[in-house]
Amino acid sequence: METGSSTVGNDGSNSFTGSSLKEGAGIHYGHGSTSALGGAPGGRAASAPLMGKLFEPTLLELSHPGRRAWSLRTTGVPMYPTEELIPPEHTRRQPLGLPEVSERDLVAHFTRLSHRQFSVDLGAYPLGSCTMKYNPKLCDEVVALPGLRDIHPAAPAQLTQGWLQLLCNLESALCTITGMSAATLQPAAGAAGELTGLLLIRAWHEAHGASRRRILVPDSAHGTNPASVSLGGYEVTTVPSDSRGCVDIDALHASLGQDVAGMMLTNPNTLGLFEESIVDIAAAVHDCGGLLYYDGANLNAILGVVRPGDMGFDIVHLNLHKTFATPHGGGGPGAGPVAVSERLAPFLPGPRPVRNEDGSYGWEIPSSSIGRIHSWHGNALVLARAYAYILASGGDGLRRIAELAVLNANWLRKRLNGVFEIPFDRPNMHEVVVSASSLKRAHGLRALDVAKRLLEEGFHSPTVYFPLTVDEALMIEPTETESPQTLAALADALENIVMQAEANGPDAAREAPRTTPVRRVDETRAARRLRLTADMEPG
Amino acid sequence: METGSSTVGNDGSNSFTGSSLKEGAGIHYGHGSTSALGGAPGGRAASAPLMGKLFEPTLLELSHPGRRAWSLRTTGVPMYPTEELIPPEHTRRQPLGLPEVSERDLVAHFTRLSHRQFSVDLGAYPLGSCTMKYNPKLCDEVVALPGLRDIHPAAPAQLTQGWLQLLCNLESALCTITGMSAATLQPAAGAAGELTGLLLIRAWHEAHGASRRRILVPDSAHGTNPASVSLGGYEVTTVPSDSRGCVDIDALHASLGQDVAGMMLTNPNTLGLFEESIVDIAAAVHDCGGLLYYDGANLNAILGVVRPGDMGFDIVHLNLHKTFATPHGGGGPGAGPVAVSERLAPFLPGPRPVRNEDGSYGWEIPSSSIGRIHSWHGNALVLARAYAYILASGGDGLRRIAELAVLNANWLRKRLNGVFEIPFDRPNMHEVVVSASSLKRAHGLRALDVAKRLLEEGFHSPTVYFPLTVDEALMIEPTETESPQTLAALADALENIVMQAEANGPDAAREAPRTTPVRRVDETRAARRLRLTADMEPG
Amino acid sequence: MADFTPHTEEEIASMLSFLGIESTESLFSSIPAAVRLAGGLEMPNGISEPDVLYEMTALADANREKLVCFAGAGAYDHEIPAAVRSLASRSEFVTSYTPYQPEVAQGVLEALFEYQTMVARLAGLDVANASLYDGASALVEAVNLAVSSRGDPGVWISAGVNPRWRKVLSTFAKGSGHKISLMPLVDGTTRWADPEPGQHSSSHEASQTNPGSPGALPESLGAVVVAYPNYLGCLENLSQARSLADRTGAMLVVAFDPICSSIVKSPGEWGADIAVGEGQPLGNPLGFGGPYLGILAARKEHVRRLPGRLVGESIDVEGRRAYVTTLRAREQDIRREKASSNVCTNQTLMAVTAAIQLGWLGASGLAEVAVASSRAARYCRELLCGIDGVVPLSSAPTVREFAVYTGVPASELIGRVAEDGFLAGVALPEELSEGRQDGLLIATTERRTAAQIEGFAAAVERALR
Amino acid sequence: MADFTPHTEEEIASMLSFLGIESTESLFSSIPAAVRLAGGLEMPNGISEPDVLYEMTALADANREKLVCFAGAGAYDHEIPAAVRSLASRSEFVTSYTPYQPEVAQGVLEALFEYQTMVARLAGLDVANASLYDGASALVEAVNLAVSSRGDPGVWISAGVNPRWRKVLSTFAKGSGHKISLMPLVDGTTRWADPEPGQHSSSHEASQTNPGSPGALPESLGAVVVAYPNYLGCLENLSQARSLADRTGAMLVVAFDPICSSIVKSPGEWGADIAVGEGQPLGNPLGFGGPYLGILAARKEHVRRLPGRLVGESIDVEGRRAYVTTLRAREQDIRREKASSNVCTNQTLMAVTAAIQLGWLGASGLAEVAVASSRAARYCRELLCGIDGVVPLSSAPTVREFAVYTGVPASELIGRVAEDGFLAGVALPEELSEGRQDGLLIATTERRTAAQIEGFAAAVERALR
Ligand SMILES: Cc1ncc(COP(=O)(O)O)c(C=O)c1O
Ligand SMILES: Cc1ncc(COP(=O)(O)O)c(C=O)c1O
Repeated sequence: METGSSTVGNDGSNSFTGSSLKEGAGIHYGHGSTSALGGAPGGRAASAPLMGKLFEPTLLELSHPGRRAWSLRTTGVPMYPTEELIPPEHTRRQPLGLPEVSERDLVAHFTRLSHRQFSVDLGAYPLGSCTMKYNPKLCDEVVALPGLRDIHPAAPAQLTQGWLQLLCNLESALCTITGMSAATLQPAAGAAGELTGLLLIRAWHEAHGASRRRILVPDSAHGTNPASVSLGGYEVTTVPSDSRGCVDIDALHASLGQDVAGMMLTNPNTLGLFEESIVDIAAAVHDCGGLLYYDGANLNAILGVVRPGDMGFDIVHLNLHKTFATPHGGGGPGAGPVAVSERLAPFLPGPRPVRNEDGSYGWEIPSSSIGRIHSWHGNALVLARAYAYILASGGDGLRRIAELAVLNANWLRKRLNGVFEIPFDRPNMHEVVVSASSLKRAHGLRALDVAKRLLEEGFHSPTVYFPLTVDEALMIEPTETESPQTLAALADALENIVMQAEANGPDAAREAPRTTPVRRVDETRAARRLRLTADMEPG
Repeated sequence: METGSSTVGNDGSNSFTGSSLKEGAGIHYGHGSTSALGGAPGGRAASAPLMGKLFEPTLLELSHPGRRAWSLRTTGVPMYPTEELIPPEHTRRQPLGLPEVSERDLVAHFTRLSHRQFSVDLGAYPLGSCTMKYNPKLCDEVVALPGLRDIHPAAPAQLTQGWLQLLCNLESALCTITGMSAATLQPAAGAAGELTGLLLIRAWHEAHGASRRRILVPDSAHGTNPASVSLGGYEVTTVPSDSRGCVDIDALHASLGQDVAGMMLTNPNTLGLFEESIVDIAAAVHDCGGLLYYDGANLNAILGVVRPGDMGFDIVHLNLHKTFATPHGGGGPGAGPVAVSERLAPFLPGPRPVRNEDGSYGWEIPSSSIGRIHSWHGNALVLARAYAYILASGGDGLRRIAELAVLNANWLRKRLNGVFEIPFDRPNMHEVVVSASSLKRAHGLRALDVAKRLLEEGFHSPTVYFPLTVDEALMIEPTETESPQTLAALADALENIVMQAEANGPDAAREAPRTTPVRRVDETRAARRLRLTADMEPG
Repeated sequence: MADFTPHTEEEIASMLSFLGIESTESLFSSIPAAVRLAGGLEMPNGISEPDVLYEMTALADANREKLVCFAGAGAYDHEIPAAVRSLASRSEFVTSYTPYQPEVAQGVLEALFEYQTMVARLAGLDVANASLYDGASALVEAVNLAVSSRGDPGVWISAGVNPRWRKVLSTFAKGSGHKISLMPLVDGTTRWADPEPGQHSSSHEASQTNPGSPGALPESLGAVVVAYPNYLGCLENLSQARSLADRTGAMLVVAFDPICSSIVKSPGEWGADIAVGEGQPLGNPLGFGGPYLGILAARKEHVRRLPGRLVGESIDVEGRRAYVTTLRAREQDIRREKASSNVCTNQTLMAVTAAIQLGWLGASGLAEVAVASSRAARYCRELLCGIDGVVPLSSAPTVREFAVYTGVPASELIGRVAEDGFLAGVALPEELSEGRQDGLLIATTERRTAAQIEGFAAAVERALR
Repeated sequence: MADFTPHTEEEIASMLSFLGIESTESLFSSIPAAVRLAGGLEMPNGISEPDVLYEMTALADANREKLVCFAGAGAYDHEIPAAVRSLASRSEFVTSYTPYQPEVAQGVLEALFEYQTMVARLAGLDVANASLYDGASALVEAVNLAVSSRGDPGVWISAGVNPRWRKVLSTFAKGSGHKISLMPLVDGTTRWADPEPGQHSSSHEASQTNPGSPGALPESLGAVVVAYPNYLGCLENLSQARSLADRTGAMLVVAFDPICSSIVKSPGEWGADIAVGEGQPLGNPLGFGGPYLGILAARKEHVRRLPGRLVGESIDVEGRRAYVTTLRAREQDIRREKASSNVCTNQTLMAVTAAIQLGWLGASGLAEVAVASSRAARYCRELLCGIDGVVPLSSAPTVREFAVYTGVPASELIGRVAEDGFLAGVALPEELSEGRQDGLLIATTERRTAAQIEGFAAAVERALR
C-alpha cells in the first residue's frame, strides 16, 4: 500500500527483485509493486538486510493481508454481535490499515531495527547536557515487579500504600538533595517541570498582588527555558554571558526591575561552568522581588557538593532521566519533578502523596495549588527507577558521582587542550565545551563533520552547536560511568580526527560516516519533500 | 595480562594507539602493552568498535585491577575471619585472574558481542537438520515465573507438585505425539537421548538373555548416531542408501543377523526424504530380534501426520530444541526426552515423575531401570518451554506446523530446481538437500562459497557437506515459521549467487563474506597455533 | 553499595595529578565555600543491589496488585504479549537518546515513522507526531495549537472530556491565557448550549463548579473540544461539535481512544482537525499512571505548527532510504521562545512500544480487542444493572466503559469490593454525576473473563446488601 | 490459539498449485497410508498466549517457591544480578545455533573463549571446553577420557563424589565397560583403601550397596576420582589421591565447586589432570535442576582428546582477530563412531551466562561470594549444633555446606520445617550416613541473612521437639 509512493532507490546490492515473483511461484508480495522500493515486499521480514546494509523495510511494507501474530484470552463472555455493540451511525468505515505480520516477522523487524540503533549499552555517549550515563539493569527489574507495574493509577490510597510510600520517600530524598522543602513528582520531563515552575512563580506573585511580566534567561540557557517562559505567559529577557562564560552581572543588574517575575538559571551552566556569583545573583533577583528558578539538568555535577536551595534558588526541577540514571528511551520517557522552598509549597500541583499522622499514606491537594499538571501522578515507573538508584547510591554514592563526573570532564578538558580551542579554559564541572572554529578556518571542517567522523570510531558524538554562545561548539559530557580508558580513547579519537584533517585534508571527515547503518541523511529533502507517514505523498 | 601473547594485528583503522597514554595523562591501560592488540587496553569498554568493525576486546583485556561491578546483600552474618574458615593447607594460592570490570563496561561488552552474532530473531536460519524456527517469546515469560525458575531440584515432591504435574503432562503429550507409552525427560540433548536409547536396547537384550553386539546405522545418519553407538558399547554397521536416497533394503537384509541389537533411523531421513519402506524395515529388524530406534531430530516434518510408534519404532528421542521451538542458545541447552513402547518402559531411567492414585504427584524408579542419566531431572526449564509451546499449538497446531514445514521445503525444492542440482528430486519432507557440484565443476565454487556468499545477503547459510552421501551438499530447512516471501527472497538470493558466478566468475563468492563482522576465518591456523584461552601461547 | 563508577583510587589519584590538584574537593573550588555542603547529604549510605531489590519488593508488596481490574478512566488493563515486552525492552531502544545523529539512530527513527503512520491511520488524519507526555498534555498542546492558529483564546470543551485532562488544561491556561468554557453532559452526551455572552468562565472556575448554564454562541472560538467515546464511555454524535467549530472558525479537537477507534468512527471521519488521545492501552503497562503516551494527530495543513518531534523519510548520500527528525524549526532548541511547544524529552519508548503492539495486533487484532472489551462491558453492565439499586447513569450508547449509580458512595463501594479481590472502578467526580457521590465508572478489557465478571457482579451485590 | 506460522490460506493454496498438488494432505503421499494418523493427535486444540500463561502460572503456583533455601547438593541459591539476567537473555545469544559460521557468530564464540579462559583459571588448569550438559555428564566424559587415554577401564571413585553423578557414571558405564570401585568416606574424607584384588565391583552394584571393604592396590587404573569439597561439604587432602593416580598410571579427576574454588586450592594446585564441576552456581537459576552447566578443564596434553566443543583464536582473511570452533576432528559430526564423545548440542547459553556472571563478580566478588557463603554456613552450623540432638556428621573442615544428624528422618524434618518457610536441606542417602536416615545436608549462600539463619535454626529446634 505504501510502496507505490516511495521516492528512494536502493543501494544496488539488492538481489530480491524477484524471479520467484515472475515465475508464478505462488508467492505474492503484499499490496504494492516490489520494485519501487528495491524489493521490500510484504512479509519478507526474515531476510535480514543487516549484513548487507540494505535498509530495513517498514512494518507496513512487511504486511501481508490475512497474516497475524495475535491471540487473545478465552473468556467465555457472550458473543454479542458487533452490530449490537456499536450503533451503525458510530461504526468505523475507514479501513484501519494496520500492518498484518507474523510474530516471527515482527520480532525480526524490531530486532533488526535495534541493530541500527546506537545506545549507551553499546558505547560511550558523551552528549553534552544529556548526562548519558549507564542505566543500572537493577532498575529494569524494579519496574518489572508486578506490585509496581500492574497497579491502576486510580486505585484508592488504601490499596496503593506501597506506591504512595515510594513517592513520599522519593520526594523527601529529592528535597534533601536539592535543599528544598517540598516537591511535586507530576512533571513528565524537564520542560514540563520548567512550565510548572513558571506557573508557581505566577501563582506566587498573584497571591502577593504583584503582576510581573518578565523572566530573565541567560543566553546560554537550554531552549526549553525560553520556550517554557512563553508558555507560562511571560516575556523572555535574555541576559548575556560575560567573557568568562558566566552571567554578566552588570547586564543582569541592568535587566532587573519590578516587572521581573524571576530568573531561570542552570548552575553549572551549559558551558559546564559554575556560576561563581550565584550568591550575588540570587540576592539581586530576590531584592527586586523575583524568584530564582534552577534548571536542574546539570545537577549531576554538584550532587552532595552544593544544593540549589543553599545557593538561594526558590524552585528547582530535576531531570531524573539525566542525573538519576533513568534510561532515556530514545527520546523519553523522563521525569522532571519540581522542588520548592517552603514559601512556595502551598502552590504545588496536587494531589500530592503525603504521610498521614497515623503513618499511613494518602493524597492531599495543597492549599493554593496551581492544579494538576499530569493525567495521573507523573511518570511513576520512571520515578521508581530513580528512587531505586538513589537507594543504591546513597548519600556517599551521590557525592562520588559528582566528583567523578567532574573529574572526568576536567581530565578531558586538559587532554583536549591544543586539539581544539577551549573557549573558557578553566576548571569546569561535569561537561566541557570545545570549539572546532580553528578547523573551520583552516580546513573548512565544521563541528558537525567532527561529530560524524567520531561516529565511525564507535562513539556517539558530543552535542554540537550548543550552547549558541560558542562558535562551532562541541559539548562533551563524559559522565561518571565512563572509565579513564574510555576517556583516553575518546580523546585519542578526537585528536586523530584533527590530525587526519591536518595531514590529509578534510575529506575523511566530510565524507564521514561511512561505516554506520546509513550515511549522512539529507535533512533538507526530508523537510522539503515531507513524508511523515507511509501514506503521505512527498510534496 | 593476555595482551602480550596476542598474535593478531588490527584492521588498520584503529585510532587508539594512544597519545593519552604517552602524555602521562594519568591513565593506564590494564596489565599489558596496548599496541600488540592494536590498542585494546583494559577498561576501554565503552568505545564501541561496532561501527568501525574493529574487533571487540575480550573481557580480560578490558579488565583493570581494582575495578568492580559486584555488590552483595547485607546479611548481618558474623564476620568470621577467612583464616578461621579455611585451614591454611586448603587455601588457594594461585591468583584467580578473573577480569575486573565495571558493570557499565560488562554490559557494553556483551551487548556489543551480541551485535556480532546472527540469530533467528535477526533473520532466516535455514540450517538443515537443525529446525531453526521462531522461538515464541511467550516461553521466555513462562520460564521466568519464579514458581518454576527458583525451585530447588532436591525439594521433595510435596513441595513441587506443580513441577511434577508439568513433567507428567509433558511426558504424556510426547507419548501421544510419538505413539509411545512412556518417556524419560532426563536426557539433556538429542545425543544424550540416543545413548540412553542404546542403553535401553542393551538392558532389554540383557534381560532377555541375549548378547548382541551390532547396531545398524544408515550412511546418511547424523554423526551423533554412530558416536552414541560406540559409547553404548556397540559396533556400528553402516547401511548404505539406495539410489533414491533411502535405506537400501537389500543391503539392510544383508546386514541383519542375530548379533544385531537394533537399528537407528531418522525418518524423514537427513535428505528430507521419508523412508517409504519403513514398515518393511521395522519388520525386518524386529524379525531378527532387534529393536528399532527413532532419531527424532526430524520429527517436525510429521507432527500429527504419522507417529514413530505407528511406524514400528520401539524407542524415540525428541529434540525439543528443534521440533518444540525451545531456543538453541548458541549451541545449547536443548532437551532430548526418550519415549518408548510399553515393553521397554520398565527399563527407563529414574526417578520418573508419576501421578499417584490420589491425584498427587511423586517420583518412582522403574522396576528394571537402567539408572539415572542426568544430575537431576533433565533440563527442566527447557522442558517447561516445550510444554508451553505444545499447549499453545495443540493437536491442530502441531499438525499445521508439519504441513507448512513440508510445504515450505517442497516449494523451495521446486523453485531451486535448475538453480542447483537436486540429487533426489521428488517430494520431500521438511528439508531439501541440493548439490553445488555443477558449480564446482564449472567455476571451482564449492558449497562453502555459496554458504559464505549467502551470509552477505542477510541469511544464515544452510548446513553444508551434510549428509555425507551428497557431493557438495547444501541442506536447506526453512521451517514453518518462515513466510513465503522469505522463501522467495532466499531462493532469489541463491539464484543470484549462481547467476553472478556464471556471469562474472567465482570471485564474488570466493571472497565472500565481506560485510560480516569478520570475514573468512583461518581455521587451519586456529588448529595449528592452538589458542584456547587467553593464557595459552599459540604453539 | 552498588557503585556504577569505574574509577579505582589509583586512577583517581593519577587523574588528579594530571590536573595538578590535590583532591577531588579541589574540583569544586569554583563553588563559593559559603554555600558548599559540609558533611555530605543527610541520607543513608548506598546499599547493594539485592538490598535495593528487597526494599523495592517490600514497597511493591504493599500494593494490592492482584485485584481484578474494572477500572479504566483513561488507563486500561489490556494484555501485553511477551513479544512486545521483549522487543520494547531491547536496550538499544531503552538506553538511547533522542535521535540527534540519524546515522546511528535508524532503529528508533524508523519505529517512530511506523508509529506516526499507524496512529495517523487510527485517527483517520494525515499526520501524527512522535509522542507527547500523556493524554492530558496532548490535549493541552492541541488546544495551544488551535488557539494560536486561529488567534482566538476561546475554548469550548465538553464535560465529557477526561476531567483530569481538563484540570491540566486549566492549570496551563493560566500561562497561555485561554478562555475555557465547560459544556455540560446531559444524559451522557454534551449539551453544546450557548453560555451567556461574555460569560466565559476561566477554566479554573469551570472545573471547580458544576457546568454553568448555557449561553449564546460567540462569534469566534479557537477550539471546540469533545471526547469520543467520552469519559462516561458514551458515544455521542459529533456533527454538532463540528458545525459549532465551523460556525466559530474553531478547530475541532477530538479526544479519542485508540482501542475503540478500531471499531467506532475515527476522529477524521467526524471531521476533526486534531485528534488527541492516551496511548497507554497500546502495549504500555498500567504502571500507576506513567509513563504513558500522549497521542496527537492532525490534518496536513497544520503540520508546520505541530508540537513535538516529527520523523520524516529521506535518503542518505548514497540514495538509501533513511529517516530523520524533520521540521526541527518548530522546536524549542532552534526556535527557543517562539517554538510551537516547549517539549523536548517526550515518550519515545512508549511510542515505539505502541508501534510494536499495533504490529502484533494488526487491524484484525485491534478490532478484536475492542470488540472483546465491549462485549465484556456489555455483559458486565447487564449483570450489574440486574442488581437491585444499580442503575445506569445514562441511556447513551457505550462501548467498553460505562457508568452506574449504586446508591452507595463510590469510594466506599470500591473499598468493600476490594476485599473480594476486585478493583470495582473509578469514582465519578460530582460534576459528572449530578452532584451525587455514588457514580461509579466501570471499564472492561479483553482480559476479563465471564467468571471474573460474574464474580465481580456478585461481589457488588454483596457489598450493596 | 497462538499460531507462529505466517501462511494465509490463499498463500497455501497458491503454493500448492505451484507444486501441482491439491491439498496439504498430498504433501505426505510418500508416507504409507497404513501408518498415517487418522483423525489427528488425541490432544486438545491450541490455546492463546494468555491462556497458556494462565495454565503455566497455575503450575508454578503449585510449587512452594518462597521457601528460604538451605538446600545445596550441587545446586545453589546464589544471587543473579539484573545485569547478568539481562545480558544473558539477549536474543542474539538465545536464538542462535551452534557457531558453524564463525563470520556471523563472533558474539557467542568470543564469549565462549572468555568462558574457557576463566574456567581454566578457576580450575588452575590449562584448557576448558565450551560446556557439557551438567556436572554428571562432565564426570562421565572425564572418566571416558581418562580410561581411553590410559587404556585401563579401572576407575576408583570416592564416595564423596556427588552420589547422583556417580549413578550417572554407573549408568553409562554399562556401555563403556568401565570397572568402577567405590571408596568409602570415613569421618567425611575418603578412605583410599585397597579393595581385594579382583574385587572390582561394577559401579551399579557399588552404588546400590554400601561401600565395600578395602582391598589391594591394583597395578593400573584409568582414573582416580575425588570431590573437593566433597558431597558432605568437607575439604580433604588430595595428595593421597594424587599419589594413588601416580602409582597406578591413572588420571586424577577432581570434581570441584567453581564458587569454593576461589578460596580453596584449585584442582590444578592439587595436581589434577582433569577437573569437572557443576557450573550452575555461576549465574544460572535453580530451575528445578536444569539447564545447568557441565564444566570440564584439563591439562594441555589432553587437548586433542577432549570431549565437546572448543573455541580457538585465529584471524580472518584481513588479519583481524576472530574466533572459531577448533579441533573439530574430535567431534561426532566429523569422526562419527570414532569421536571422543557424542555430544553435539551442549549448554552454550549457560556457559555464556557463566562468563557474564564471572565478569560481574571478578576475582574479588567471586571470593566474597565464597567467603560470605562459608560464613553463613559456619554460623548456621554453630546454631544448629547448639540444638539438643543435632550433631555434625564429620569433624573434617567444611566450607559452604555441611551435614548433620538430627535424630529425625531427614525427609520428615524437611516436611516439618517447610511449614515455617524453610527448605531445610537435602536428605543424605544411607550410603553416606552410616545407614541412618537422619543425615541432612545443609548449604548456605551469600544470600542467607543472619535473620534467616536464626529463623531456620529456631524452626529446626521446634521441629525436633
Ligand atoms: C540544560 C537543560 N535544561 C532543560 C532540559 C529539558 O529537559 P527535558 O528534555 O526533560 O524536557 C534539558 C534537556 O535536554 C537540558 O539539557
Ligand atoms: C538428525 C540429528 N540427529 C541427532 C542430533 C543430535 O541432537 P543434539 O544436538 O541435541 O545432541 C541432531 C542435531 O543436530 C540431528 O540433526
